[in-house]
Amino acid sequence: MPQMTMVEALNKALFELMAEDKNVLVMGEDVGQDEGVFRVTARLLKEFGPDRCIDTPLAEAAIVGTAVGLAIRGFRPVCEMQFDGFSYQAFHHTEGHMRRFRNRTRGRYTVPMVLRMPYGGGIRAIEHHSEAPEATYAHLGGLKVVMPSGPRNARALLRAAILDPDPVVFMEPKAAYRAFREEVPDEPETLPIGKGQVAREGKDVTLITYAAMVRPTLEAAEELEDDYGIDAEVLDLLSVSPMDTDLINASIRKTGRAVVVHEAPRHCGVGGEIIARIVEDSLMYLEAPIKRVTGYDTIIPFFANERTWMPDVGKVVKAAVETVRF
Amino acid sequence: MPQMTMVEALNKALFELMAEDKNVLVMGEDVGQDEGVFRVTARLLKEFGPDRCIDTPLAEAAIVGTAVGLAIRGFRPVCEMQFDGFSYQAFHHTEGHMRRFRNRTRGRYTVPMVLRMPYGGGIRAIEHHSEAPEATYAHLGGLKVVMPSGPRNARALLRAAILDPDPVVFMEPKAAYRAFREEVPDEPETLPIGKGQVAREGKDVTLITYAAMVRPTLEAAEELEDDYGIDAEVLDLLSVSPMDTDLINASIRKTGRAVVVHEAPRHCGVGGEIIARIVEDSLMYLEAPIKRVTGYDTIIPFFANERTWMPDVGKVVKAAVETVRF
Amino acid sequence: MPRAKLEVPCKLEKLSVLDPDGKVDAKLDPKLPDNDLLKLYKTMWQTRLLDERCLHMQRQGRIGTYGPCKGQEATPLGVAYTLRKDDWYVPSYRELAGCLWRGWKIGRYMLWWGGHEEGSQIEEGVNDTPLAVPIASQCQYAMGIAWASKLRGEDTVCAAFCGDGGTSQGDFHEALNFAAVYKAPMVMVVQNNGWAISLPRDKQTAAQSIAQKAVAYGIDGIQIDGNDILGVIVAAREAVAKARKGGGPTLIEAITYRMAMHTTADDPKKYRSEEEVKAWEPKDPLTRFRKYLAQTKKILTDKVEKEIETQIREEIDEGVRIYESYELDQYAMFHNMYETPTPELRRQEAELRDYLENGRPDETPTEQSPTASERV
Amino acid sequence: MPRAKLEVPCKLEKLSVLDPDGKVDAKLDPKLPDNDLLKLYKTMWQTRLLDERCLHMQRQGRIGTYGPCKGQEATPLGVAYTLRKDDWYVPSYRELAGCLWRGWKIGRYMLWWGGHEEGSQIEEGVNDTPLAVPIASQCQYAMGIAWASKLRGEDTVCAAFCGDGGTSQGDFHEALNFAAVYKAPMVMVVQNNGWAISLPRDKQTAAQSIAQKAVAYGIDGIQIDGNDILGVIVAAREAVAKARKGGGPTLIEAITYRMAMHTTADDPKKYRSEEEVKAWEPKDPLTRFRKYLAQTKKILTDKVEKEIETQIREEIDEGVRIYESYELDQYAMFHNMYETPTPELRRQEAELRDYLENGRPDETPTEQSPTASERV
Ligand SMILES: Cc1ncc(C[n+]2csc(CCOP(=O)(O)OP(=O)(O)O)c2C)c(N)n1
Ligand SMILES: Cc1ncc(C[n+]2csc(CCOP(=O)(O)OP(=O)(O)O)c2C)c(N)n1
Ligand SMILES: [Mg+2]
Ligand SMILES: [Mg+2]
Repeated sequence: MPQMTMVEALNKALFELMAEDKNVLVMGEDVGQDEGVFRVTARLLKEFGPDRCIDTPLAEAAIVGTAVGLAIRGFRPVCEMQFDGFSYQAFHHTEGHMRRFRNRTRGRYTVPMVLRMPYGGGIRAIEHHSEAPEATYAHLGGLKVVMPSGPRNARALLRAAILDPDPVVFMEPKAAYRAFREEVPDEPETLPIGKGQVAREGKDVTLITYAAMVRPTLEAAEELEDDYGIDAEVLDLLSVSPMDTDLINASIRKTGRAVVVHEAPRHCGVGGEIIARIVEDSLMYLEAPIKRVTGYDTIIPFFANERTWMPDVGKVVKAAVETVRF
Repeated sequence: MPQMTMVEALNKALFELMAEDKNVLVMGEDVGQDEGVFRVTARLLKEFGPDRCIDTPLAEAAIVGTAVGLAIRGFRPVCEMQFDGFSYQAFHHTEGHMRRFRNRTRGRYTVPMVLRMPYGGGIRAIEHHSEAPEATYAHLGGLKVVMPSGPRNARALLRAAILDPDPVVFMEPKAAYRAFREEVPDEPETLPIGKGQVAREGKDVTLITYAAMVRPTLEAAEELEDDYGIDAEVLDLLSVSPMDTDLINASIRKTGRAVVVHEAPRHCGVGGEIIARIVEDSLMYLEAPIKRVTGYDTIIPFFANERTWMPDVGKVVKAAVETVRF
Repeated sequence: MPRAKLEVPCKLEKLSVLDPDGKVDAKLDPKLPDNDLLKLYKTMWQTRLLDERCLHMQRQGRIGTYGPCKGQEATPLGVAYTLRKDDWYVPSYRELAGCLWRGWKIGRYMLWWGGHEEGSQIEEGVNDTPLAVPIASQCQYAMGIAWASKLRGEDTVCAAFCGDGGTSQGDFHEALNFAAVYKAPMVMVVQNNGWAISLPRDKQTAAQSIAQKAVAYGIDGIQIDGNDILGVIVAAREAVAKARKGGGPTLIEAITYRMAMHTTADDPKKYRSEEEVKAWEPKDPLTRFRKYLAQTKKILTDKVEKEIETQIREEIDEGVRIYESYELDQYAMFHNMYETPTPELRRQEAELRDYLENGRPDETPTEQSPTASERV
Repeated sequence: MPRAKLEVPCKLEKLSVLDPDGKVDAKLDPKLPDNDLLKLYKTMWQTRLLDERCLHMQRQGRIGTYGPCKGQEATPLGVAYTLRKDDWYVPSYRELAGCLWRGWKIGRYMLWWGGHEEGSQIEEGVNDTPLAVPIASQCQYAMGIAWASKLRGEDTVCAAFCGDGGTSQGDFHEALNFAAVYKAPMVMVVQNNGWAISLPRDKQTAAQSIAQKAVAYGIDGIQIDGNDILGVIVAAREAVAKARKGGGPTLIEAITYRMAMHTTADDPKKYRSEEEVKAWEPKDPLTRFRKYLAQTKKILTDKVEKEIETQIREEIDEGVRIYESYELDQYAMFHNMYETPTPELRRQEAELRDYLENGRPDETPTEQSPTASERV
C-alpha cells in the first residue's frame, strides 16, 4: 500500500470514481488547468477532459445551483468550493435546493452531489480562508456532513460520498492536507457515512472530536497518559450529520467523563449537540461536567494570531485533566 | 397604555426611532408603498419619505450588502428580509461583512444595523416561508440574535437593537404577529439585549424557550399544573446570542430538571447549546435528562402538515411530565 | 482607440405578431395548424378558469395563499408549445398555462397550493421542475439542466422562467453568464409583468428594457409582446431552435401584465391605480386570441367554444375532486429526506408516533420530585 | 414592433491617451501639472518597489501569502488621482497604487499581509475600506457607501474596484443594479487583467467586453487601456464628475495584465504561456509613464529620478521597520467583536488567559477516577 497525503488520497478517490462512472463530474474554480489550489483535482482535466473536469467562472452560487440541475439530470457532480469562507456565497442553493429536491418532489428528483470544501485554520491563510462552518451545514436536514481526519478515511469517505444517493457536504481539513502520510490501499474502499471510530481506546475520559482536531487530540491523549497517568479514549466522529450517537454514548457509559474538541466557535457549535445527546441518553453515567475545547466565539483571527485561537494539544490536556480531577 | 399586536408594537418602535434619529433608515422589499407584507413598516414612507423608508429592488444580498456600506457611513439601517427563507440569499454579507467590520478594522468602522426578519411556521405559508434559522445566525460571532415573544418586549427589544452599536439579527415570530395584544407603554422602553426573563415561576421543572414557543410553553405550564400537579418554571430567553446563561443555571439549580423548546430543527440547534451550558455549570444539580421539544430534523413540511411538525402544547406537556417522572 | 464607440455584436430586437384586435402580421404569422390553435386556445382558457377556481377556493379556505396568473397565460403557453416532450420546462410560479400544456395534472397542481409536497412531485415522463419560490434561484438549476443536455450530447433544450423582479437577483446574472460561457441550450424567459409585488418595473432596474440585459452575457435578446401568443411562439421557436443547434442561450423579455393581485395575501390597491389595470384589459391575451380564432381564422364557432368550455370545466371539477380526496401521510416527512432515513430521523419519527398515537401521559398526579438539594 | 431593432441609449466607448511608446494623443491629453505628474510617477514606482519587497519578504517568511500587483499600478492610481480626499476608495486587493496615493501607510499595509487585523484598520481621516477578500462582495458595500453620500446630500463619490473574475459574481450585478436605480455616485472599475487565477477572461464571460455589461443596468460603460495612466485619469475624471453631479454610476473596464503570479501560493506556468507574459512587457504602465515624463514631457531627469528613488526606498524601509516592530495583542480578538464584550466572551478570554499564563495543570498523577459503574 502506497503512502499518501490526504490530498493524494482524495485525488485518488476522484480519479477512480471518474473512471468508473461517466456521470461523475468535477467542477469549480481552478479545478481544471490549475488542478485545484490544493491540487486535489490533479490530472483530472488531462485524463477526463474539459466536459468532465470543469473550470467554472467565479460564482459559487452558480457552481452549486447548476450542479443541482446536473444532478437532477442524473449526473453526480462533485463541486469544489475553493475555501470554506466562500461556500456562504452558495448557501441559498445548498439550503434552498440541494438539500430539498428529494423531499420537495417526494423522490421524483434527487440530488446525488458532493460539495467539497477545504475547511479550518492553521495554514496561515488570509481572512475568510479558515472557517469551520460544519454546524451551519449540519443544522440543515437533507444534507450529510462528512469530515475526514486522515488520508485513508478521507479517500474511503469521499468515495462513499460520491456514491451516496443524497447530497453530501464534504469538509476537508486543510491543515491535514499534507501534514502526514498514511497507507492507502490500492483497491477501492468505502466507509459508512454516519459511523464514527474509536481512534484510541481508553477508560478514564472520552475525548470526542473529528477531522482536523483528531491529530492534536490523539497527541493530547499520549501526553495525558505519559504525564498524568490518564487513559483517554479518543473518538473520531468522521461525520457530524448523521452523528454516531451510539458510539458516543457507549464510550461515555464506560468512562463517565468527556471533553469535546472542535475548531469551530463554541456557541451553537457541534459540541453542544454532542453534549445534548449524551445528556439525553447517558446523563446518569456522567461523573463530571463536559468541557468544550473549541474556537472562541470570535472571528478567527488573521493568521498571526490564529494559533492562539485554535484548540491545541495543551488546551485539550488541560480540559481533560480538569475533567478527570473534577 | 394601548393594547397592541406585535406588528403594531414593532411599527411603533420603528416610527419612534425614525423620528428621533435621522440616521435610522428602513429598507427592504415592499416596505414602502406596500408598508411591508406584514405591515410592520406601515406609515413610514408617508411620514419619512422615500429616502428614509426605501423600497429596494429584489435582491437580499444587495439589501444587506449596501446596508453595511450605509452603516459604515453612520446610518443605522433597519433591513427587512421579507421571509426567513430569503435571508440565506444575503448570508455571505451577514457572515462576511456585517458581523466582521468592527473586528476587521479594530473598531475603525462599525455596523450598527438591524436585520429584521419574520421567522417560523404556523401561518400556512408556502415553502421557504417558515424557517427558523436562529442557530445559524447565533453561531456567528459579531452578531446579536434577538427573538421577542410578545408585543411589549418586541417593541422594547427592537428599540434596543436599533440603538445597539453592533449588528443585530432580529427575528420576529410571525405566528405571534397578530395572535394576541398586550399593553405597550407610550413612552419609549428598552430591554437589555442578552437578558432573558422568567415568564412563569415554578419549582419542579424549567421549560426553556423563546419567541414563538413562549406562548404554547406557558399554556403547557398551565396544563401541567392543572392536570399533573407539576409546577413548571418558564424561561423566555429573548435573545439566543448573547444567551442568558446565568438565568438558565439559576433556574436549573432550583428545579433540577429541564425541557428545551424551540421550533428549529433539533440537530445543532440552539437547544444543544442550552444543554451544554447547563452541563458545564450545573451538571450536579440535574435530576433527569434534559429533553428537547423541537422541530424534527426534516425540512418543515408544506403547510398542510406543518402543525404536526411544530412543537405544540401537548408535546411540551409530554416531555415535561416524562422529565419530572424520570 | 484613442476614443471611439465600443461595438457590441449582440442582436437586440423587438417583436409582435398579433395585435390587441386579433389582427395578425402576415409576414410574421407562424401559420399554426388549426388543430394546434384550438388546443392552445383550450389550454389558455382552461388556465384562466382554473386560476379563477383557485382564487375562489382560496377564499373558501380550501387551499392556502394563491398566486394568480390572470393575464399572463400567453407567454408560458407559447413557449411550452415550442418545446418537445423531452425538453425541459422550468417554471417560476406564474407559468400554469405552460404546465397544463406540458401535461401537469390539475389535481396535483392544486396540491401545491393546498400545502402538500406531492404538488411538487411532477408526473413521471414530464421533464419539468416544480413551482419555484426563491426568486430567480430556478435560473441556476435550469442552467444545470440545460447544460446536462449538452454534456450528454443530447439535443434537448431547457426553457426557464422568471419575473422582472427576478432579474435583480445575483442568481439571474450568474445563471445567464454560465449559460453563455458554456453555450448551454437554455431559453431564459422573463415575464415582465410590470410589478414585483408592489415595486414597479422602473424601480426594479434603470435599464430601458430587460431584453438588453442579454448584452452583459454576450448573447441575443428579444423583447416581445407577451400577451400575443403568436409572437411568443415565433420568438420562442427561434430561440429553441438555436439552442437545439448548439447556438447557446437567448434572453426573451415578454411584456405582460399581472391583472390580479400578487397573491391572495396582498392588496394591489395599495400600490397601483385602477386605471393602470383597466388600460391593460384590452390587451388581454385570451380575448385577443379568441378574436383571432373567431374573426380572423374563423375556426372558433359558438358550438366549438361551448364544447371546449364543457370539457374544460369537467376537467377542472375532476381535478378539484382528486385534490380534495388526497390523503395526507403525516410521517412522509421522515421518509423523504434521504433514500434511507438516518437513525436520528427514525428516533424522531418514533417520538412523533408515540405522541400522535398515545397523546398526553396519564394524569396520575406526580409525587413531589426530589429537590435538587436533596441530591447534591 | 412588429419586428425591429431594440434601441438602447447607453453609451459604450473605448479610450486610450498614452501609447506604449509614451506618445500622447494631444486632443485627449488631460494636461496635468508637472508636479502632479511627478507625484504620480513616484507613487507608481513606489508601488512597484514595495510590491517587489513584499514578494521578497514572503519568500523569507516575513509576511504570509502575498498577492502582487505588478503591471496593474496605473488604473488604481489614476482613479485615486481623480478623487477628493473626502471621496471614498473601495479596493479589492490589487489596488495598492491608489492606496498609497490616498495616504495608506506602508507599515500598516504590510500588517495585512503579515496576518494582523490592524492592517485593515485604515488611517483616521482616510475614507477607504480595507482589502476585500470575498470576490466582488465589496461592490455591495461600496454601493452603500456611495448611496450614503446621496442620502446625506453630500457631493462625495465612491470608486470601487473588482477584477474580471468578479464580474461573474451575483454581487457585482446586484450592486450595479442598485447603483443605477438609485443613481448613486459610484464609479465601478473593473481591472480586467486577463485572468482570474487560472481562468482566462474569455472563459469567464462570453461577453465581448466587460464594459458592455453596463447596458444591463442602463448606465454608460467605457473600456480603457488600464496601463495608460492618462487615459485612466481622463475616463475616471469624467465618471467621477458625472457621479458628483448626480448623474449616477459608470462602469469602467480597464484592460491590464497581471504580470506576476496570482498570489505567491500559485504557479502561473501551469496555465499560461511565457510568451503571453512577454507580450505584455512592452505595455508596462511604469516604463510607459517614465518614457512620457522623460522623453515627451522632459521633466524626469536622471537627477530627479535618483532623488525619487532614494526617497521611495527610505519610506519602504521605514514601513518595513514599523511592520516588524509591531506587537501582537493576543487578546484583542475578544475586545473587538462588540463595543462591549459579552459575558461569554469574557469567560472565554479568562479561559485563554489561564491557559497562556499558567500552562498545563500540575503533573501530580491523578488517582484512579471513580468508574461510572461505581456511581450509577
Ligand atoms: C429570494 C426571494 N426574495 C423574496 C421573495 C418574496 N417574493 C415573492 S414574489 C416576489 C416578487 C417577484 O416579482 P417578479 O420576479 O417580477 O415576479 P412576479 O411575481 O411579478 O411574477 C417577492 C419579493 C421570494 N419569493 N424570494
Ligand atoms: C467569493 C470568492 N470566491 C473565490 C475566491 C478565491 N479567489 C481569490 S482571487 C480569485 C480570482 C479573482 O479574479 P479577478 O476577480 O479577475 O481578480 P484578480 O485576482 O485577477 O485581480 C479567486 C477565485 C474568493 N476570494 N472569493
Ligand atoms: Mg413581475
Ligand atoms: Mg483578473
